[in-house]
Amino acid sequence: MAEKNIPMREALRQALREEMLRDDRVYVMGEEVGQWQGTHRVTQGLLEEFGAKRVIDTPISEMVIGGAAVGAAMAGLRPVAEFMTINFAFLALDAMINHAAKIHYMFNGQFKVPLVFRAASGWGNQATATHSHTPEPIFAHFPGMYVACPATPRDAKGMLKASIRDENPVLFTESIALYSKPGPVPDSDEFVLPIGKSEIKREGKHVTLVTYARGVEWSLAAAQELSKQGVECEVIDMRWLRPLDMEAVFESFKKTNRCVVVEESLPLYSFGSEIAAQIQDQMFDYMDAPVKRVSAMDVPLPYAHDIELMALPNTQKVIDAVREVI
Amino acid sequence: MAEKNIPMREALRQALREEMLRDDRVYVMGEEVGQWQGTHRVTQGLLEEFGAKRVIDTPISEMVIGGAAVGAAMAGLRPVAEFMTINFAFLALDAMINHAAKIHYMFNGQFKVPLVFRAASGWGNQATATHSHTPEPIFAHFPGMYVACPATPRDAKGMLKASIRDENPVLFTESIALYSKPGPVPDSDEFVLPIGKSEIKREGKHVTLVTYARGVEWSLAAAQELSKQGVECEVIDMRWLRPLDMEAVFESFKKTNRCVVVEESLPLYSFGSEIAAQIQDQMFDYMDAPVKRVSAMDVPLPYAHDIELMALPNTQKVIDAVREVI
Amino acid sequence: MAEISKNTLLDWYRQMVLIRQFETRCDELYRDKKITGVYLHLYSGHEATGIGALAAIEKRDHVITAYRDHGLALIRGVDAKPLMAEMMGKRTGVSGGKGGSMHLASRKHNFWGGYAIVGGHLPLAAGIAQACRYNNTDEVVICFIGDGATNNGYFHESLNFSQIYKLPVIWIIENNLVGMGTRIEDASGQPILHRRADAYGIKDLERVDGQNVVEVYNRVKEGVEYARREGPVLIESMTYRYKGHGVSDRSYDKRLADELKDWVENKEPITILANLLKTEHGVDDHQLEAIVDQQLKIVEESVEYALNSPDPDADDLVRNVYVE
Amino acid sequence: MAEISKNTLLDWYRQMVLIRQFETRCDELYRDKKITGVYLHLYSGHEATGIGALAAIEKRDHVITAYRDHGLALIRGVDAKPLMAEMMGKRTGVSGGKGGSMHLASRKHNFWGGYAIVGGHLPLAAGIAQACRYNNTDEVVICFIGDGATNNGYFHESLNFSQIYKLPVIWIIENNLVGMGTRIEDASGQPILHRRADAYGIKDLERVDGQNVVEVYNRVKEGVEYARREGPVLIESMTYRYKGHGVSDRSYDKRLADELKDWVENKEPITILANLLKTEHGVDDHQLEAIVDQQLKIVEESVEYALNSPDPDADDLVRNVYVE
Ligand SMILES: Cc1ncc(C[n+]2csc(CCOP(=O)(O)OP(=O)(O)O)c2C)c(N)n1
Ligand SMILES: Cc1ncc(C[n+]2csc(CCOP(=O)(O)OP(=O)(O)O)c2C)c(N)n1
Ligand SMILES: [Mg+2]
Ligand SMILES: [Mg+2]
Repeated sequence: MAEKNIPMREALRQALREEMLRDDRVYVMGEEVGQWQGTHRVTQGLLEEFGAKRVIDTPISEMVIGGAAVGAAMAGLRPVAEFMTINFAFLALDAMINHAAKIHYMFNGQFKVPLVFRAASGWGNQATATHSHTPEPIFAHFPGMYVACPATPRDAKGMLKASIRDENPVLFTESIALYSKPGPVPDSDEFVLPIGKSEIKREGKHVTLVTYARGVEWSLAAAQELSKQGVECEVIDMRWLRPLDMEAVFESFKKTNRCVVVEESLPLYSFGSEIAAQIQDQMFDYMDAPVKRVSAMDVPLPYAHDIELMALPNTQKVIDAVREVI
Repeated sequence: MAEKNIPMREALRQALREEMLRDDRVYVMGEEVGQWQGTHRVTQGLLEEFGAKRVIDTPISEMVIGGAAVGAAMAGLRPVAEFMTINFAFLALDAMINHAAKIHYMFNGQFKVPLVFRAASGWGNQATATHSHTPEPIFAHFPGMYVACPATPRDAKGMLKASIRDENPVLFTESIALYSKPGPVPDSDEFVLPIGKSEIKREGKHVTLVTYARGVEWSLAAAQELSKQGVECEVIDMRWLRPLDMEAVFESFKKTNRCVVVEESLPLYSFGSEIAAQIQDQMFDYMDAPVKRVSAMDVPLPYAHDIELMALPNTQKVIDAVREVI
Repeated sequence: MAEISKNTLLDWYRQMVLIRQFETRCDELYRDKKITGVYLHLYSGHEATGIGALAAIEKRDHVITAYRDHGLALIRGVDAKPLMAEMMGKRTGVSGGKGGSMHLASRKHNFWGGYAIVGGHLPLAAGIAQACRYNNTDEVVICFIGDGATNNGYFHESLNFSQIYKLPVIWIIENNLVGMGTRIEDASGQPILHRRADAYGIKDLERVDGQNVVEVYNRVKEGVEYARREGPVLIESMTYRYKGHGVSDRSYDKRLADELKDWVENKEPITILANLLKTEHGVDDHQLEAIVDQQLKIVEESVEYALNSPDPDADDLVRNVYVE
Repeated sequence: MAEISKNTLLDWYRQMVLIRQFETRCDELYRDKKITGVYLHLYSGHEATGIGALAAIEKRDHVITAYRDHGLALIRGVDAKPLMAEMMGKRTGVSGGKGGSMHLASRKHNFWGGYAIVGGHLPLAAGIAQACRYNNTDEVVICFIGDGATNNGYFHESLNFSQIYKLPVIWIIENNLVGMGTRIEDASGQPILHRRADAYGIKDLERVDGQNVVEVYNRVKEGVEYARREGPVLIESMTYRYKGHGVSDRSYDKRLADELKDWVENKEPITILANLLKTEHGVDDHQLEAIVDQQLKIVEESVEYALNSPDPDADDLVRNVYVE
């Protein structure tokens, strides 16, 4: 497939645009998605192209953004509702967990809820404690809604298209730090990635790095550095926190017998906890060392840039963790 | 200390009453806490004794219940705000996580937020998917707010009093299934348990069962049954999901080299994940078997009682898990 | 205001009696532990509001409500059998035994369900209405709201949202004066709830006597006509719950004895309609009793059906978590 | 309406100039990458609303607002130095460099802070007011609300709550016509926002010209007197943001050029006050210029102070997660 080098925000925009062209039930709704062209410019140009019927600017009302998307999806539309950042999705937790994720089950399959909640996640440019969450794992705690967390423009496009086409609700998070990063993206409107499938982003035989979203970048950088020192890391981008592709992790672990989990999130009751717990459970006899975790520090994120950076994971912390297991 | 046998709801009521008598900044607020005498009868009699100034019935407005408690605590009061059930606390997630848990840090210690959010959790009597959550772990994911989950009337009293006296915000969850269960409670208004301290509820040497709240009951029952078969389980009631008393777990594990985690919650990104992850990390050389987890099934809870029970953990499931590790 | 035919009134009478009997039977079954779910909220006392309102819309229109949903499901034409089966958590229930009393729904009746999180269904109503407009239909959505729910953030955001996009929603507050144990005047800074319409620029159709089915019908009809063409309306229907908040609320008849007595004696919707049928349409007691007998039979058959239905099994437990 | 002394007016002028200079300097520092936080929302254009409102309360009273908080901190008497230091994330900042531009607070000035979740501080205001009543004081709380925030659930629940318990809150909507890029009429089904007071039974003090500091003062004064004795009031102050939503919003002066021009030319709060001082109180341009120079100096000193302050360190990072 021919490819073009574009930033993630553009890949996401392509996905939205292509799906809106393909299926006129698909529409976009959220704060500043239209006239403002999207806070993160993901929806740029869509209002002009598709008009106000399909690109809907909303008030600052996360509860109804979340809940109206559920109702519209039940009624046969395919809303893509944007939360400007995932921090504001806290206000829609009930709509997402008690409604989007439960309705198909609770009414025994009578309704489907084919919607996508898009939300910008993470940060690292001094957005402070209330605006710096990466709470994907807590949303993925609950059954009924998939959670997608792409790491590259290519994945962003393929996974967003898959999410829009799927019949289930999907929380689709986008790392703010990745929006501007370019990468090759297939130049086809039929490029769709499967739901729940991880990808090996780098092959290696000594240690398995299990990660997602922004963690992929740190992991790949660490792998490159470590490779110079003779340590070959296999980097698995989970891509989806639900469904969780543990088979791929186990496959790799059987080869490497060592693992470091890398996540932008807080450490407790989190992504790393789950991966580590499953590995020790299923791969006990293959373990040559404990699974180590690289996470954000267990503090609210501060404003000052120097200490903010201390709190966040980075390449060096990944390298250090790998050194601990080999 | 002299003791009386009383159900958990009464122990909680004692704690509230004693602290209200001790400190007139303490007050109770929530839906139906006053005239109705509390949905779960925990606040019974308090309105009559303390009047409407200190026992405040609110509208069905979880966002302001959560946020007003934060403001009042910042201003020097000691609110005990009740969410009728923790499911409705989803609507207050922002007030709890972005405000209660962050304000002390964000303003560099200028304000303290000494409040308690009480919430009835769990269920199992066909309350259905939207009303059957035990999401303590997702609240404990975030730093800045303690999470208390008592298992016995004694602990309920001592932990609630500790929570009210502490200068930090506390989410205090109460298992609905335990409200009516009686147990011995010290007959003293100075009985206070320390924050963040677990308790060994049964000693044993073969397997460590790590659990909290309702899981303690299943674990103790399993331990009793297994004991007849010569397997002695040590049952650690964590009591607090934050701070998390891992030292006690490690101490026990060094002795038993085996562990099963028992929780009422959903399995993914949860309590069991964290405990298992930390054990394999810190106790790697002591592990004779993988840590196993007993959790609710990864489904929304259905109404019909037969299948609801299938989805929930129980004593037999704990026994089966122990059998797997010995 | 169009004249309402005798046959229509008789049908409304039939519906009222059906609901009342159904709910009375549920209450008994709960006490007999045949219905075991902890939550069971009866519609007794509210019948005229539901019947009048739903008579004003068509089959292609949509209905959504909170957990006090049995009556509305019956009015919408859902058969009593799968409803009663749902109460008992049976596989043959409308929601396969997975939803229970609070989560009845029937897609094919455009009955979008009962919802148990207070206020949680309001944005869903807005979303369904958005779909109606999106698809260029002139269908409308009736959304019932408890008085207690009007103080929740969902109410504010949903009503405002509906007006911004001129969504075809008839918002009906079923004001039964109380939410659990809290009186409207203790829960609402301003207790005349329909006046909140102005905050959003929504057409205010004010208060209606919710115990008089004809009045409810006429007012909602006006609202439906407006909503089809223009946008949302708000109606406050004054009604009363006869059986406490839920069946487990055992103290209401002591707590509210005088008030309850007043409503039952002076504002009973079945009596009001029976009187109208007798004085204006020459219907006699025998005819009415025949209707009652017929409905009793339907309810009894539903109980039989439910009792004899199978429970869901392990496969049902894991089915429909996701669309496969 | 009491006569306002020349000295008071001159002090208000000083405050206005201080804020304007402070914000202008912040803007420059952001462009020069000396202020590096992504969020920086300036108060330029809003000065008269903040100054008039806070002049109407006493030191013992309380103030809380959203992220557009620099101006209010200055008015409340917080020194420019720790404020500027906070912008730069320095250890000497009011919030120790941990809060940043959006989270300024000074406990000792009863300035309860800026908050970055839209609507999130409204229930906090209610809680602080609850404490005032609980402690039997007659202190009041002024809570500023963006027009955009009035469509959020927090607004609804908090205002209703305040009226139920007659809490002493002066709710002031700073209506600058837009929330980020969304016009009030696109966000509010009914765009005359103070009319929402009626939904809660709150005393409606209607709209005031937010660019005229004297008018703001008088109206808020009325509100404060009412709130001290009776309960909450709602005021809508019509104002305008000169610098876009935040400093990173680079397109506003193109997008809203005509509107901006109109406000700057015809409704500039500093000019309005200067004219009053000159025509009614015989103040001349030299006097006013002297005030400007003085404020410029204060701002420059604050920049120096901030630039020379130390960064927080690893200990600061982990301090204050909990009260130890
Ligand atoms: C968000 C939320 N908070 C609290 C509850 C508990 N609760 C269930 S029904 C109810 C009262 C609702 O009263 P109202 O809206 O007047 O409806 P009614 O029961 O009178 O029909 C409450 C508080 C809930 N289900 N959801
Ligand atoms: C709950 C929430 N949703 C969205 C945002 C993003 N956001 C920040 S400010 C803002 C606009 C607020 O406008 P308004 O209330 O009018 O205040 P103004 O900026 O005009 O002072 C938005 C949408 C947020 N911070 N919080
Ligand atoms: Mg009611
Ligand atoms: Mg604004």
